[in-house]
Amino acid sequence: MNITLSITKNIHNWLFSIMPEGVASITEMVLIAVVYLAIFAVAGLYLVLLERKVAAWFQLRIGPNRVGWWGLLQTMADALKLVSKELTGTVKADKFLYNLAPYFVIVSALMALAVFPFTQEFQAFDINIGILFLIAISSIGVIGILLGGWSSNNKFALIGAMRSGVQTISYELSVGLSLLTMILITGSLQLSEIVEVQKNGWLIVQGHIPAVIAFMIYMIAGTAETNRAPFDLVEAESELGAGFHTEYSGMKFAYFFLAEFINMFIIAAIATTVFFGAWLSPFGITESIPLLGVVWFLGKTLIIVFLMMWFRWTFPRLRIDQLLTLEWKYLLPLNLLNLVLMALIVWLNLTIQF
Amino acid sequence: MDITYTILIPLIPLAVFLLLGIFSQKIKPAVSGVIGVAGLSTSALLSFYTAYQYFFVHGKVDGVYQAIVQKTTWMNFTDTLKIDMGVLIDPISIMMLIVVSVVSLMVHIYSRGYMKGDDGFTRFFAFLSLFSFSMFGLVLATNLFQIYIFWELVGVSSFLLIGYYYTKPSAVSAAKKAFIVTRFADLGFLIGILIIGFYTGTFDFETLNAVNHETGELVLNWASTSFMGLSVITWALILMFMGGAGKSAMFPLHIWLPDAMEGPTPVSALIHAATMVVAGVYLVARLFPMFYFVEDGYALNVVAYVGAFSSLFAAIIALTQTDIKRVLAFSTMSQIGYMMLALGVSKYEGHDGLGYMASMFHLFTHAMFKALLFLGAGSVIHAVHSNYLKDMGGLRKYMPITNITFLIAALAIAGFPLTSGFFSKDEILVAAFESNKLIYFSGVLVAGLTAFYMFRLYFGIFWGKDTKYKHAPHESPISMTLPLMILALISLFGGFIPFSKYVSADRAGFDAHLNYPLAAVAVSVGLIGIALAWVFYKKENNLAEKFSNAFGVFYKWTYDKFYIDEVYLFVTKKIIFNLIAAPIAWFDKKYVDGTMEGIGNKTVVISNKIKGMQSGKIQDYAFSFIAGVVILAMVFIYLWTN
Amino acid sequence: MIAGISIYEILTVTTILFFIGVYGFITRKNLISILMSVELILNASVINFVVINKYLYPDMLQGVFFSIFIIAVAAAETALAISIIINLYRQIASVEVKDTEIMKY
Amino acid sequence: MEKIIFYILALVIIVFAIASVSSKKMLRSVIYLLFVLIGISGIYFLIDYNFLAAIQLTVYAGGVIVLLIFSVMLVHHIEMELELAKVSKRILVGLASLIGLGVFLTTIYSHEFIVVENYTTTTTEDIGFGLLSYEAGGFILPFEVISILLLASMIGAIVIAKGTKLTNKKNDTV
Repeated sequence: MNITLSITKNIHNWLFSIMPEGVASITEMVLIAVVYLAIFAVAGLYLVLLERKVAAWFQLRIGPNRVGWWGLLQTMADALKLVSKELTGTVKADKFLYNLAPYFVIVSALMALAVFPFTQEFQAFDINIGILFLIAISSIGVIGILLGGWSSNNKFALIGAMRSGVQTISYELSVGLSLLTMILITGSLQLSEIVEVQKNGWLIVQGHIPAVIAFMIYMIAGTAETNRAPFDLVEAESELGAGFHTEYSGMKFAYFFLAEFINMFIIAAIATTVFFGAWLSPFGITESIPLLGVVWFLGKTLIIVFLMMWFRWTFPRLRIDQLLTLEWKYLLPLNLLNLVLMALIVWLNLTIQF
Repeated sequence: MDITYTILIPLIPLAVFLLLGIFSQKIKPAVSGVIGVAGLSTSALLSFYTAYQYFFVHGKVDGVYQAIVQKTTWMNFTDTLKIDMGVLIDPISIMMLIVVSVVSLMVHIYSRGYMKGDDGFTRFFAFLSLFSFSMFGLVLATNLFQIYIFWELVGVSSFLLIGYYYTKPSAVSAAKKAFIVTRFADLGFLIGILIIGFYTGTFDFETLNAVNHETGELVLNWASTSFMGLSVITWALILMFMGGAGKSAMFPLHIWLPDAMEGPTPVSALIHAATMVVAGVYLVARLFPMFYFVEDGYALNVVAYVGAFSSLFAAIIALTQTDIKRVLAFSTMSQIGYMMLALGVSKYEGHDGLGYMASMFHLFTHAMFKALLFLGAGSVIHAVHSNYLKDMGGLRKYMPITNITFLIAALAIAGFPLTSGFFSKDEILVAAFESNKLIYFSGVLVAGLTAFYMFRLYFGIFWGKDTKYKHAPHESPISMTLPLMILALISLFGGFIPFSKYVSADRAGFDAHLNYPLAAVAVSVGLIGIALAWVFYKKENNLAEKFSNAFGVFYKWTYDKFYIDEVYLFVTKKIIFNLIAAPIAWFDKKYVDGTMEGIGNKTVVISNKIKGMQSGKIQDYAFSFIAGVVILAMVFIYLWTN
Repeated sequence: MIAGISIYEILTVTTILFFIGVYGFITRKNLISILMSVELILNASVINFVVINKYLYPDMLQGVFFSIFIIAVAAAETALAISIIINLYRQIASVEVKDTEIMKY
Repeated sequence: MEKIIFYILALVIIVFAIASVSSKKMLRSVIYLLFVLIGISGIYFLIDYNFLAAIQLTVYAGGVIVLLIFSVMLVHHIEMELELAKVSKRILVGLASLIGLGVFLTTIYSHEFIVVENYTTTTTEDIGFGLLSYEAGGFILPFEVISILLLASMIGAIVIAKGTKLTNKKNDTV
């Protein structure tokens, strides 16, 4: 097993110099896990805040502004409140599955985070099938939602979960195919190599027309996969209460809630990695300082996250049949055509490279 | 002479039968009648053409009519014993073809009028065609087995037609009776066939009948094992004659024939007067050389005595019957007895074979005038809706054509000079006189009795008392009277056919001439009978009643047909059922069925126990499979490691 | 190959997995459960393909290809089986083996 | 390190497999199966068949298990419990399985495997070239056959599951 754990070489070397090899590697793993959990928590919390701020902005109001400067500590306070709340549950629920469900969602989100190249050396797990791994992991997340809906022993939760399942399974196809379209240019599934290829220009530029189409499809499908508006039938309040997590409270609810935002972040991060050159700066302007890659990566990701929030407050919700029609009758055929088009472009060497 | 086309003679009625039988619900009655008549007409034309070709063009070689056979092997048992299917053409088969096709055609035409409006019209014609097919097949058969097949087919069609009014219990029981009695007789026939097949190794008529002209004996080496003082071949012949007697209603197997009158009258005319019932005669005639040569004609004597006795017996019963169809039925029986008698007294060669020729001649003429009598009776029944003599009388005014044709037929059967019956009957009596005086006297007596009961019938129907009818009877339609007239013509002039030229035992032909003294005796006996009938029945009077009272017990016995039916009932019901069948049935139920049921019950019990293994669940099968694999693997591992 | 793990240990695990699948296949009374047991059996054999490929013939990939084919066929089989089960459920409102015996008699 | 991971995975696989075939709760049984499948994909990761592992996750965890959960949701209620086989039958089958296991293991352990030491990593590229090669030893034909099979089974599944409408149209109008 040759998993590249290359957060930073310096820390790695330092750890191995002061400890025996076995202890060092375990320590390193624990450290990495802590770092990623921190990223998860902070990113989750501040994405929630961002959402609320964006919503306020769209609705011409101020949004959270009491806790901390500009309300920056608002979500921290919310988290504290959620942690301290009582965990209620239904009596007739299947307790085991009921408690298991949130962890599926959280763990799959965390596993997905592990493979992103935040910068050249800040990547926990550079697996050689990176993109495929991401697709595989994201397909597990839905199981948590299904379990949660089923084990709550609640009609609305069950229907919400079913909708979620249908939606996620359907749109996974589009996500996978649009990413596959981009793989045609890179010729590799490994994320570090995908980034390497983009040093000659971001893929959305290299692939021009089909790449843009693929990006559009990817954004639609990605939004649907995170169950966000306009595809938030899963938790359509007017119909289903809170959807699959109706029966959850306190921290378990928070897990679903956070995981949703982390998933949004992951979708944006994949888009950044595959279409927008990950940590690469435009025209290599900050090539000399590798750590600035993190800033570029987060900046690009946040722009795409903002795009998704923009969708949310702009579009009305779809019906379930419209949702499925959109996927199976329009996106999927278009995607397949786009794949052929991209293959032609790669074959005829029509990509734009700098 | 190529005779392949003769196969069409039976096949056309078969096709008609299939057509009418399969589409019986679809075809309109009128159409089915036309189809039936057309089919039979074709067969009749073919028969006439065959007869012409045979008798006048190709048949005679060196002054002897040859038997022409065309056949194909059907079943091959051994090198010599095989069963063929084919057609055999010789004088008697052609004669029978003519008889069957003419009478059948007449009956077909007649039925179109007689059966009009009947529910099963199409069914009736289908059965008639089936019968015609079977009868043609019987006539044309080349070997014993083939004749047996068609023999049974004829029996089946007879059964179907007797039971044609299957809603009438009497018709149903009559059909069953006919079937059972003839089946019992056919058992003898079958055993005879098997004996012949076993001892001679062939079923072929040609081989069986072949006569060595130099020694004047059968080519076949028949000298074989003897049984109870008689050669087995003789036994076989007697057994086969038993089959013939059953079919031809000879004493004591005659009891089905009167009851068979329950069938529609055209059926009685066709089957129970003209054609099927003479099948027995035809069978004996067909095997005549065997009958004659084997053991000096012992079997033939049996034929003669049975024929003579039946003839007298039936004539006596016919005197007293009041149902006109039954009178005719007993008359038929009596006349067939006449034919048997003639065959029995016949010799083989030349003029000595007069009896054979006379028998065939009488068969021919009898078929015509007896069919005419039945059809006439049918016409009368059609008019007055009754079978009984007491409901009739004075019909000559209403039905002139029927009256005249019936009279012609009655004259013919009574042997009135120059009618057809006169010639044939005269020759029979001549043959009997030359051979056996006892039989001759009984024949003469029968001739007188015949004339008497026939004219009793005639006067009773058309003269006698002037019955008051609810509806005035009227003459039958043309479709019914036309056959009557045609048959009447044949009955009148059929006697002038030089029969002896064409049909004889050795097929050579000879010149027959009237024996005037004997003819005078017969004619005068006949005239006495007619005169007595005139006295008794011409005008309404009580002479007949007085006369019958004078006979007392004898009259009663005769009226009840000498209680033969009751004897049968006693033998079967009391003796056979109680003493033999009941114990066997008990044994059968108790032990045979018990064993079988025991095996069945045990099987059910065992299968109930083990049926759980066949649960239909793949899981259970998978378990057995895996357990089996594991056990086998263990066995193999054990074997390999040691 | 896995450092320190011999092929025997992996094969032991797959054999145990296989027989657990067999046990489930025979004892389960629910169609979906039976289907799951079949998946277990299939997976055990897939691991065997892969492991033997890896340990004995590392320069070839036939075992991997066959595994991919088996996985594809298993997926197709599952989809069909579940569609049949759903259809059956519509007809008799049950997925228990004991209820699906109309054709048995 | 790998040794420990393998033993953990093996334990997970076996324990959850047993749980899966003996659980009385339908959906739990499916989830246990999911754990087994994830454990198997972990073994693939361990022996450096990353592509196969990801396929295992995508197809089994993401596809088959989701399908199973869906069907369970459609045909099963949360309060229903599965009927177990008779105790005698379970013991009998368990015994047969154990004996079979013994036979298999005897056979396996009595066989000498010629193991080749290697730590090669198989890339997706290798698999792709092998799978789509149309030279001798290539797998292009079975690959295409499998694609046809998948299409056929997809259509078949749709047709079967769609079924005919069970409600009578005449009843609707009443």
